[in-house]
Amino acid sequence: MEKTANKYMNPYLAGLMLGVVLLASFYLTGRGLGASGAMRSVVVSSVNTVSHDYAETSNYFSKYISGEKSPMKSWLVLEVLGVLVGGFISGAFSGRLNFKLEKSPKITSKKRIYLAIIGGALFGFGSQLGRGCTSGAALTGMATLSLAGYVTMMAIFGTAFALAYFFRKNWI
Amino acid sequence: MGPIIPLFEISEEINLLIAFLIGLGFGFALEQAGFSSSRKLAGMFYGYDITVLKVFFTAAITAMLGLLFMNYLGMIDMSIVYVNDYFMSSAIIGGIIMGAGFIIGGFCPGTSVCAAAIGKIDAMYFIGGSLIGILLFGQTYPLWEKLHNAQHLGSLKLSDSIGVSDGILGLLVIAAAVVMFWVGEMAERRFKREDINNEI
Amino acid sequence: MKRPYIKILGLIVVVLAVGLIFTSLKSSKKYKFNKSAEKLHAELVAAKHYLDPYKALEIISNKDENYIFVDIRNPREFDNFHIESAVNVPMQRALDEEYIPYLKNDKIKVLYSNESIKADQIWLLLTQYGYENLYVLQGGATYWKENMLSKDLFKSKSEYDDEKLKFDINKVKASN
Amino acid sequence: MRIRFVLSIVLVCLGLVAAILPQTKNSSMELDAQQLLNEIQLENYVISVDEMANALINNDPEYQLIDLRPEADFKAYSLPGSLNIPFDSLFSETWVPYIDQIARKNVFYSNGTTLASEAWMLTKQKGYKNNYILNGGLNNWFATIIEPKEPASTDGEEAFFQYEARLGMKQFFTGAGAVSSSSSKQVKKPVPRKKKKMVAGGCS
Repeated sequence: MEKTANKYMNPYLAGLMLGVVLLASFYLTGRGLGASGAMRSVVVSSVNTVSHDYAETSNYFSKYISGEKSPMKSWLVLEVLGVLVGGFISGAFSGRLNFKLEKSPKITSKKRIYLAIIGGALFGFGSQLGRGCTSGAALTGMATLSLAGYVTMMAIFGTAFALAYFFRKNWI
Repeated sequence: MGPIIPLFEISEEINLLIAFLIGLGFGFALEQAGFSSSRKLAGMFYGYDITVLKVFFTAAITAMLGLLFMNYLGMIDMSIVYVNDYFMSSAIIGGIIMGAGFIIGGFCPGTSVCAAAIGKIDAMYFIGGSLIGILLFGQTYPLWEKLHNAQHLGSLKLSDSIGVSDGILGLLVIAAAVVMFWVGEMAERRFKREDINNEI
Repeated sequence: MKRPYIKILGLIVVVLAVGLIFTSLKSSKKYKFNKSAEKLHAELVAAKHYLDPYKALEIISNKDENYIFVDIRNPREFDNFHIESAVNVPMQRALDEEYIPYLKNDKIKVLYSNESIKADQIWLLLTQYGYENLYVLQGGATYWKENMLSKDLFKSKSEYDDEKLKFDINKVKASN
Repeated sequence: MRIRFVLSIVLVCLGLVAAILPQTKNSSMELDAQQLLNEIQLENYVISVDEMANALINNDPEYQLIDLRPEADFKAYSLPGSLNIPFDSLFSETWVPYIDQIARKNVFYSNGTTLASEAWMLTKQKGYKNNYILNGGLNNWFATIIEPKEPASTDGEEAFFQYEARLGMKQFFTGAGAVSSSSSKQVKKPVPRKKKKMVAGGCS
């Protein structure tokens, strides 16, 4: 088995790098980073394509359809496309590109997939209710010392810690 | 004086290009940190790998200090910088649901995109799940509308609610982070899992 | 590492020093305001920055060294007529460095223009900018020329106030 | 391990420096002294009484007169459609939305020009836009519109033309069916300037 200690960048240095990116985002655009907003844009625009009238009547989706402008072309979508490309570059750089289903050996692949979908659905739902995910609400909010950021961060990590015991088989 | 784009009325195309470049940096940093691995992310909650804590807090503190100093030097107009609106109940309940999603799915939206970029199949399913979750929220929005908009307290900053200056709060956050780093690294040694660390 | 504490101490000193040097770089925007609009507003409500022309005349005839009269009109107007012992600081150049000695000193500076409006505006501007001990001469040069130069001065004494209504409201209303 | 140590020290030190820094607030909207001095001299902020009278006669919705005098004076007499913001309470929470807005031209007036010009200077320093002053205030209004002086026979044709116009205006403001002095025009709600140009922030 290969030695893996130096595979990833030192987390503190990586954090520093992420912090600088976040700061640059603040300086250039006046807001932090985000991810779930882009996902919402994807959902809104697909609903809009399938049935424009339906999207218009939905209280929630209609908020994000502004005139003729496609919700896909929003700032956050471009940013998330950047994340996709940036992640790919980094993966290629460090030789981590390959299709792989990551899971604990104690569970089956099928179960991992189900759990990923359920977890994703919960996260997607929660991010809409809580107005932002870990990057948009917690990380960005913490940098601006906003109350919402710290409350969201504590709620996310607190719950995850509290539930960690029940899902230990998935991970260790 | 910053922030540049809202103040200088930069054109839409350049704005989107900057979005892409910032995303590029974001994705690169996340991937380099190892956030593309769900077991590494989950390691935080079992103590065998606290990368999440380290990266998350270092990043938040770096940006926070940067903002504090930039504000002091007159380089940024903090009244334009976006501060999250605080809706107390929805922030807490939303956070709890996200926490559950985190421990079950092993990603958050940002990291799942980054992981999907290097071919993690579980991340792709997670993204699919997120889209379903958002669709579900949109479809059932009338049920949550009240909760979603309840207890709006405005763009509150910590300093507004506690009454301590931003600088002192920053120092407190740093002190808390330093202690957490220390405890976390002890935990990393205590709950060491060579097998998992070698795999991820 | 024989003596790690020395290294740690050194690191702390270096970072603190760098941090403090960094903060001392605070860009002093050349014409940055020193007083907030709210503070200034409170001063204006108190309206204590006006100098009555009769008191000004007393100061001039006593040759009081503590006062400087500052004419903010253009040099042509200044040459045409100006209050005895006044210095000329044309308003468009009020922030220029060459005039700092006139405006930044321990004496009491009394600004005047043709009337009091421009002087009042410059008073506001300079006070915002951080100058102190400034006053505005009520009525300005016009009032001075008309009332303060005559021999039987105290017979015609009339208070000057730009904000005094000069018309009879009831007359206007009655014609309705 | 070593990185954590170094990072902790650096962060704590910088945190200490940040904690002792005084709180400053930068506003990109605020002008600096030189800019304000230039603005003062441009005199773009002065609206003549003739222009204002015309606007009132035509019921032009673009203009909003703001009376800066104390309430008692305002009740005794005011120009039609004025909103009373006593100078003392210019920056009170009730009134800031009216002077920091984007929808209309606010025209400040008082008996003379002093209060109006002071109010204009203050709002300008704050970076509020769309505020103007009525040239010469009420005194000038009375002298020009209500009691216009007949031009001397040596004056040009234009002066006579203007005089005719003013007599017509006088008729409107004082004659039968004149707008009563208490505001008959409803004061419209302010449209606040958007503080945050980015409304949707973060990733919500």
